[in-house]
Amino acid sequence: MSLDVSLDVAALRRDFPVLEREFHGHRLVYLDSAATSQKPTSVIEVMDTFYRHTNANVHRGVYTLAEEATAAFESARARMARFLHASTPSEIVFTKNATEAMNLVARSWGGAHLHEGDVVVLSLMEHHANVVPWHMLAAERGIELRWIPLTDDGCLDLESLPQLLEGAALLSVTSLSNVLGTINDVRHLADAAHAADALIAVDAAQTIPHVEVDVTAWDADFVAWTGHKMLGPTGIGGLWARENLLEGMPPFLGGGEMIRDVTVDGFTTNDIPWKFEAGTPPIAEAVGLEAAIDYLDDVGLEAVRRHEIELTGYALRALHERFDDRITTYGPSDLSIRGGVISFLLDGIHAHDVSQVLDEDAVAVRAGHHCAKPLMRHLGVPATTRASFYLYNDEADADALVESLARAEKFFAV
Amino acid sequence: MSLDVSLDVAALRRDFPVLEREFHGHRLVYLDSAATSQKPTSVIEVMDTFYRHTNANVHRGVYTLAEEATAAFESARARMARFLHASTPSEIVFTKNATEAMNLVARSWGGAHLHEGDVVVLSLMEHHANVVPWHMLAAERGIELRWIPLTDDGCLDLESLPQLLEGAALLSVTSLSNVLGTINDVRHLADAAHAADALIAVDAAQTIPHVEVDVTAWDADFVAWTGHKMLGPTGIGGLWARENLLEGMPPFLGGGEMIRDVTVDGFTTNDIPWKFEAGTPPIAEAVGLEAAIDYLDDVGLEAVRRHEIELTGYALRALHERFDDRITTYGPSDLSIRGGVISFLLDGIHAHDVSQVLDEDAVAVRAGHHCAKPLMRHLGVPATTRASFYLYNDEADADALVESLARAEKFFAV
Amino acid sequence: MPGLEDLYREIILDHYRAPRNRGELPSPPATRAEGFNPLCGDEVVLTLQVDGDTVTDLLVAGQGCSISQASSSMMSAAVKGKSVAEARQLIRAFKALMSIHESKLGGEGDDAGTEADNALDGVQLGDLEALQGVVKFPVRIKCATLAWNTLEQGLDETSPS
Amino acid sequence: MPGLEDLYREIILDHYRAPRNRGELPSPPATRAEGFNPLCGDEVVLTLQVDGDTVTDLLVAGQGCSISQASSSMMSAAVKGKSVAEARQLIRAFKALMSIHESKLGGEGDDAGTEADNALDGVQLGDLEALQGVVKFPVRIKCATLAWNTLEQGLDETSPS
Ligand SMILES: Cc1ncc(COP(=O)(O)O)c(C=O)c1O
Ligand SMILES: Cc1ncc(COP(=O)(O)O)c(C=O)c1O
Repeated sequence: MSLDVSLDVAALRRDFPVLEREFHGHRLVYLDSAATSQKPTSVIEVMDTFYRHTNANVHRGVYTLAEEATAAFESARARMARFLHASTPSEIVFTKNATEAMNLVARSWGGAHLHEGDVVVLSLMEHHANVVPWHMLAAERGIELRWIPLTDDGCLDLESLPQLLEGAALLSVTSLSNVLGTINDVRHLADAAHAADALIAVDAAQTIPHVEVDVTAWDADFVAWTGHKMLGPTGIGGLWARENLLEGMPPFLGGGEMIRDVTVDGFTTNDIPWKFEAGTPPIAEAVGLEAAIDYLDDVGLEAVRRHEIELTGYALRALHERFDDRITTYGPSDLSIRGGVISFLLDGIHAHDVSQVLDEDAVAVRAGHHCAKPLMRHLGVPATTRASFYLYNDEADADALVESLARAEKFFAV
Repeated sequence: MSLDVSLDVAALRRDFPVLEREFHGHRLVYLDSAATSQKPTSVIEVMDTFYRHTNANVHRGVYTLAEEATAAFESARARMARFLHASTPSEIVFTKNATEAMNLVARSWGGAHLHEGDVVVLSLMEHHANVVPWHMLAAERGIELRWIPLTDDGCLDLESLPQLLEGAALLSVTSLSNVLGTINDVRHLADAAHAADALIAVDAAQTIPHVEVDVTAWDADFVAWTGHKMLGPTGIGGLWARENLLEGMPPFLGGGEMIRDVTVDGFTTNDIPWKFEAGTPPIAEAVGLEAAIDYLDDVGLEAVRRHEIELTGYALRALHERFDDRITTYGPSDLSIRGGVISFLLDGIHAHDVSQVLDEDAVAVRAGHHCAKPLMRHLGVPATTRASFYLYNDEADADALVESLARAEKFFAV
Repeated sequence: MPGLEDLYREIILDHYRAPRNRGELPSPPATRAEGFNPLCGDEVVLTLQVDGDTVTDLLVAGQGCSISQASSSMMSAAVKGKSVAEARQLIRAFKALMSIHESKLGGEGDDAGTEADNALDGVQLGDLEALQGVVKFPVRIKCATLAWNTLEQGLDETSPS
Repeated sequence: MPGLEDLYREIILDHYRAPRNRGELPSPPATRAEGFNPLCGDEVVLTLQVDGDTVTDLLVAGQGCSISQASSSMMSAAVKGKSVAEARQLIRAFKALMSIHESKLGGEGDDAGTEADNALDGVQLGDLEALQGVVKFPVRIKCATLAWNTLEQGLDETSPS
């Protein structure tokens, strides 16, 4: 069986060395890219070369090596700005991951602007990274959290949105659910938020690796992402925010790099974006991130998106055909608003056990609550199994998933 | 001229590819390890291999690849714990750098325990990483900061310490000044703090790469460090703290990994150390850090320390011989309490200009305030030039420094 | 390479499919203890009745994978009717069985092995030994120990040691 | 490869060794503006007197490297006695001269070059052109622009544009 895909997956796969691995006599079928993506050779090599050739601390030395390192680091910032269609590199703050970026929004912007009784609107499909920082602020400040409910199809139920937004200061939502795959219409949400005089923060950790994002077209106020899910290294993520917002926000972490002056009595802050980057930043990681963006741009996010739609559709059909009413899959059936994520339950077998059997066939899927416990409670399940696709997956991978699931069903059959 | 050193520096240098570089026709003389160290091939390669072979997210997957990645990550934690003589790996919290670690102490421990009028004692030789977080807490909470003064020799002036500690909740000091090179007697400071019922936090960013540290022998309560200064990668650092302290501290950043349960109404926290590690941690970086520790252990920190004492002494003598009263160097003259850091001023030439001339000879030194502006104010200078040594430096490097400085003096001579 | 049969012994699957002592005692008077595995969402809810020195009754609720649920069920069968001291000894012995691998993961070397042997010394684990295969699957160890940690919490509440 | 002579032209060293308009005017009535380079610790303190439309007096204090101090000195000589509008034009022109490289660093392509040419158009920079060599040393650009950013602050305070 073959799909009419425009990605040459076989060729792309050769760029990802880990995919050559075998476990228990089977080739690795990596279906956990929503947890972290694999890395192409170009990303790995550029960091290797950085450490061998260019390594120095940034923004600190007059010497040529430090100047090269600084240029490489700031070039990554400019590259990320262009990738997101930001208006200036100053709008890109590097953090260690998306989670830190959301904490930055909650602590710095939220800390300055939110007071007792102020309202932040979240949704029931949020990742803990966009839940816990707000719980922490709620505990400290007494802000109120409101939750956008979900439809049966796993979409945001927008009927109540105007009421939820009434008097709200911020709407903070994911643009692509890491459990349901649901793609939210950020522009629509931004318009609704702005109409209610609220700002909008977007957790785009799952979107930016897979779908072209234009923060200006989104009309968003804050956008968080993470490098390791977009072919880049661990240890780097970031926040895009509108320049005037960043300008007005108090610092987040304190230390070197983020200051203008320090005395025994106090300190003043540096310009954006450095104001929010305390201490030595993830330098080699930024260099790796730039290579990851180059790779994604070369392949083309449009082709990636098309490929994932086709592959997800293929896999969903195959799963339902094979397991009929013995499988429950979650999320929208409309593939045009769904990313390459399939969470499911196989009747009578716990997600952990499913995943354990799959591992014997070298099929790597994730089992658990996917850092989205409010959603799991809403779905009424303790855990699901999740298969997630990326540009290096193909129908053979989906087929391997189905075959291995059949084996799991057989193994646990009463 | 040759020193009786026990390190085979020529052999070690071959492990550091960047040292093969040339600038403007001269071999790189890297004298900025206090800003960041260079990386040995073993560290670079182990991360390269991790990405090619073992990459997966940690603590999240049942499958073998994820299990391998988790084992590699947690192995690094255990390795770091042994390196610091910590009693358990649970006492090691990974952060993105030393700065985040100090912010963790200030925000989490300080946030829970310090209230208006409470006292934190710092010293005038602190790096901004151990100043600004406390200023931020002071602005928020009205805590009082007290400053240990310095002797003319650039040591802590401990005469007033008992008074400064009176009623203090915390003493937070560096164990090795990144400007003066001064090595502080942590055990003595810890005893003084504990005698006053205060805790002690140690900024050991400059110590751990160069001097064997035993947190138990120090009797410290918190110790912060950073990976990139100890032959490891950027993007990782950490905090060691006593288990019972960590247990009692509220979380720092919120998100995945650090929770036990999350509902729409609130959350509970995970066990230590994960309670303090929100989001995807620096996984490949931890693997690199373990290789860095292995490298340091193989070379032997005792030999490194001896080498740095000899080389620092050699360089100080050479500088004073050559430039006589036209050079001012800072810090203790007693080499046994001094790390491999030499900050200096050449009469009538600004540090920036010195460093610019040195760059033409490929001598890489740092010029500026070294993220220690309260100290610079105390010294009454806007900036110094700083040369810092590590295990890959030798007398030839010190000689190159002296020769290049002579050229700078000539260039700027009236 | 350990196979699935090492993990999913027949007796484990049997406890999973037909869990013993399922339900919740009214609490109070019973003591209630809840255990979570934060990484996978498994949960175990124990309600236990301690009279004098004896665990007179104990029911298990919650949800999770076959290992966590089978381990709960086997634990309940092993502990019910035992003295608190015996229950604690079982906890120690079971954790020792599991920690052999856990401590290796922590890079602590082989000392833990000996310790484990000591803790196991003389304790009859019976059916519980079927769970030994779990140590070959490090990720699943927490599934197996969840019920036991929760029991320990419960005992600490009713009869602090 | 640019050499030291590109950076340290004779006229720059001259201004560094013998800075013009050194000191501080009493403020008030003069306006005081302070500029810091957070990365290297250079500081420039300007006190300036604007009467009507004219920068009638301007003194420079502070400390820093030869480039920041020479640039301050040259700036003071160029601006003193000029109208506020002319001073602002000089600021724009000087920053344009410096931004050619800065914007390239930011990866913005070559557009900035044209913009810079426009801003420079018709403005006589005179001695200041000696600072052009700084653009070959990206790290030092902030040293050169510090005085000018500080002047801009000062003018914004006395005569908001
Ligand atoms: C004494 C000291 N503390 C803290 C730091 C901060 O380290 P990092 O920038 O990696 O957070 C440094 C290094 O710049 C330092 O020298
Ligand atoms: C939707 C979403 N948001 C945030 C995150 C957090 O990313 P990180 O762990 O890199 O901070 C994730 C990934 O786990 C995610 O899927």
